[in-house]
Amino acid sequence: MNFPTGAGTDHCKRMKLLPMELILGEVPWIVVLIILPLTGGMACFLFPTISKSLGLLTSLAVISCVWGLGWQLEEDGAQRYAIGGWGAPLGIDLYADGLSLVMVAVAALVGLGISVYSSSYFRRDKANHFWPLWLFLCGALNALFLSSDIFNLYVTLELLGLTAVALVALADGSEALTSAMRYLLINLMGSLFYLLGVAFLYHSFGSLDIAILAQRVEPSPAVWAAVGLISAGLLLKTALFPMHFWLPAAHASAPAPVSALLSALVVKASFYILLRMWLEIFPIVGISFAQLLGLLGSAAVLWGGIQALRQTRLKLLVAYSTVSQLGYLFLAFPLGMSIAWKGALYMLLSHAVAKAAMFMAAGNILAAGGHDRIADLSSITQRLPLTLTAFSLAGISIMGLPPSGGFIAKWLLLEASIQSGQWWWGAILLLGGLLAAAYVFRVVSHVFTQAEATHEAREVPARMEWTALVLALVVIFLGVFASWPLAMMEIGSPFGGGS
Amino acid sequence: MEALTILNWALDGLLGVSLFSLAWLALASPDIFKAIVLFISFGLLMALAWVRLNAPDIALAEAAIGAGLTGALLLAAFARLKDNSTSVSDGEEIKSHMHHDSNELPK
Amino acid sequence: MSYVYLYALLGVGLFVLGLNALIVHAHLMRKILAVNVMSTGVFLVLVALSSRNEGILPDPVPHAMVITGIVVSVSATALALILMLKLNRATGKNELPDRSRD
Amino acid sequence: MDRNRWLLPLLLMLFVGLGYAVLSIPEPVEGLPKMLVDNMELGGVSNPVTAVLLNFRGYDTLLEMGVLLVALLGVWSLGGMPDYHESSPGLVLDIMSRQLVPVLIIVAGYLLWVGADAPGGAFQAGALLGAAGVLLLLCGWRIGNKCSGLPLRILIVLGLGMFVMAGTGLLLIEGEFLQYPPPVASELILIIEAAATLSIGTTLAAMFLGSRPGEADK
Repeated sequence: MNFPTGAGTDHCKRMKLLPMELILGEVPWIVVLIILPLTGGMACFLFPTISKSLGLLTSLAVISCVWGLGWQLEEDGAQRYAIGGWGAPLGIDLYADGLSLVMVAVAALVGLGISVYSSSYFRRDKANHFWPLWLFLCGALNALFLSSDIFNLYVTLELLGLTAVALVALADGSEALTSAMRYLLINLMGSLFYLLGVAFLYHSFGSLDIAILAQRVEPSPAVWAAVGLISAGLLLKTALFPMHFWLPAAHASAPAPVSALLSALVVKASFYILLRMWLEIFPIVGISFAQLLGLLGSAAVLWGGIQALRQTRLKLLVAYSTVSQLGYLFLAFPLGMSIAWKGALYMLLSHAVAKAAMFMAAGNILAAGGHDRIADLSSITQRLPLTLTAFSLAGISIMGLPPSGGFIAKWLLLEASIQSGQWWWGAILLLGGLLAAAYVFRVVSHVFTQAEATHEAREVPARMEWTALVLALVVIFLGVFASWPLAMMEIGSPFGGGS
Repeated sequence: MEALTILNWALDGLLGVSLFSLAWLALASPDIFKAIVLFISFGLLMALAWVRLNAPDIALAEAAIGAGLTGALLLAAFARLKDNSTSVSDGEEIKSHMHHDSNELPK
Repeated sequence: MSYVYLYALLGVGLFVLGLNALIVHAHLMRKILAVNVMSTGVFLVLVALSSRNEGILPDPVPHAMVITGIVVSVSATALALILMLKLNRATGKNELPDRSRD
Repeated sequence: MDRNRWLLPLLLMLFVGLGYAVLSIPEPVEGLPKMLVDNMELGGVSNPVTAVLLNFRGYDTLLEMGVLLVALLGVWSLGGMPDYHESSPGLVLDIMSRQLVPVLIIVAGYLLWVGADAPGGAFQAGALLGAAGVLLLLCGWRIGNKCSGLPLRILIVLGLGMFVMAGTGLLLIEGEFLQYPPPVASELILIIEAAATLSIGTTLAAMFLGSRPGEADK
């Protein structure tokens, strides 16, 4: 499979390495990806006057680092980097394979969109606080996706949680502060459950590295307790159905770019850890637990969809749509085939980009009209053609209609559910698609009414509208050129070989 | 040697019971200020437990950060909390604050 | 070497005690205290089980993990306290409004 | 309340389950400490906990300095705390703090130095510096306006910045991120620990103050 970029052609011979390949090959992109956002965050903290340009520069540099890492992984497969040169059991290892490459790519892509959007969203004093926190969150995400040490994952989870809470609390107003407080308490509770699970695993098998644990793990009461604790902590942070109560308020009351990054990236980070643990350390857990996750996922899909239909405010509708879309990711656990995992990862990828575009569109509508009550949106939507196109294109992917990434993901999940004979998960997929169609169309229908455009709507900066549109187009691009990301997922075969 | 193990067991048991009861009292006491003071003493006793588990580094860290600085932060926040509610001019606020304190006991 | 298991059980007890207080009590200051007690419980489990094999010095890796954990929990507590104070100034109450199961 | 009725038994069940799991933890097949002892002389410091904290698992400590910095960023972004009341410090507090602060600073320096081969280290020393800062703040001392801007921020970022600079420097020289060359490892670790102590002390004192110095209560 050749990587459709100029540099990575198959037959380049080792002897006459082009200088470009020399640079791309030698630089340890895996470490640069973590250190760059941290240094960017520190620079923004030290020099707040130029924090906006520094932030944009760092986001662009992170995209190019992801490109370099992708090229390296394409060349010589999964990559393990021993920090400090100590090797796994003693030191900490960074591990990059297809799964983490896709996650880092999503974080970089959506991160660039959020950086461009928030460069014109925040006023001066808020911007000084936003940029350092946002770049530290970027660094925490990259560190989390690339680490293979379970205690290191705890520290990155904590770093991620604190930055996310501080960003939610940026929006002044009692509603944002209340949801930030509840979000912080839930985060701390989840992290402590996770840490107790780590303590059990470490004292049972003497190592903190995921790869070593995968070889040594065998069922024992302590491992069952660790599985329960770690899953409970991570499900709490991923806001799966019974534990989703904190998500809508936090995501709806945060500033628009913050709710975009919360729904698109932060919630997915704890799902990624659960997925990584499930694929490597927990295969011994057995079917019953997977069926439970599948049931909770389908309950989330239905409950989130129904709640989204009943909302009167646009941002709450989009937040409940996140609760419902997260349910799809958990449908892959009972299916357990490599197509199902690739489908779930593709759903995660397209949901991140689509939901970021949706929240930006909702932010534009809120900025223009001053309110986001769905009932009387029609006067605002007449004046924001670009934003509404972005919202509807993203809505197509949320629904899972053909030209979008969401469709490819649902297709893979449907194929897996039919192949494995558990057709009811497929039924949940279709039902969820209908619910999504209902609540997306409820918003988009306001475009076709002939309400006169009110004159006092405020002007929305063009950059904010174009970013939402570009992200929505990327989702459609994901639907059309699906082979490239799917090939990217295959590197280092994280999901075990097979179809 | 028999006496030493019994003594060890007695000391460990005593330390364990007092730690648990301190934590229980800190979390269940009606008055917030008393809860904070009990929590600080729980932190200091915890430093003793770390020494018993031959972890001197953690004993230092717990005493300095866990009991000392966390306690200072809690007391500063409690003082500001009192300033907030009393500085609000209208009487209703003070009455409602008193009302809150009275039904602190878990229902 | 069963005094180690005594402390490990004490750690689990503190964890469950803190969890109970976090769910039951409404006052935010008490919730923050509960989170601190829970984290002390987890650290106790981590360190107690590290000196199970007597003789050689206890395993230093959990000790490093717990020191990192203590510093992380003090920073989380500081952020939580300031957030509680801002919430109190904004809403006048120091409890989360609708105490649905949180 | 009905909710509490079934909460207690649930938590008791959780306690019994976790307790049983703790008691039945299998003995780890080969302890990590054995490997650690072999690499100890490469570690540069002889106190095993400091070696693990700063050398073997230095990346954890780097991220954890990031957590401390982010917590302060969050506290400052919430901002607007009423400045800790300016009441003139009582005579006892004033005299006691005049005696205690120098002692605290010396003990912090000692803890930092002794951390290499006895219990101590950057975090304990930083906490003592933070305690000295808290005492000063209680006495009404405030950082001068002219150096409450960039100099204070540099001091706060010093710990993480030094760690990242050392890491990338070693990456360029040694080829591996954060790989201390054994002969010079202990000096490098001491420099990083000193920077970390300074920034931890400042960060903890600033968190006690609650809002960015200068704009106390807008």
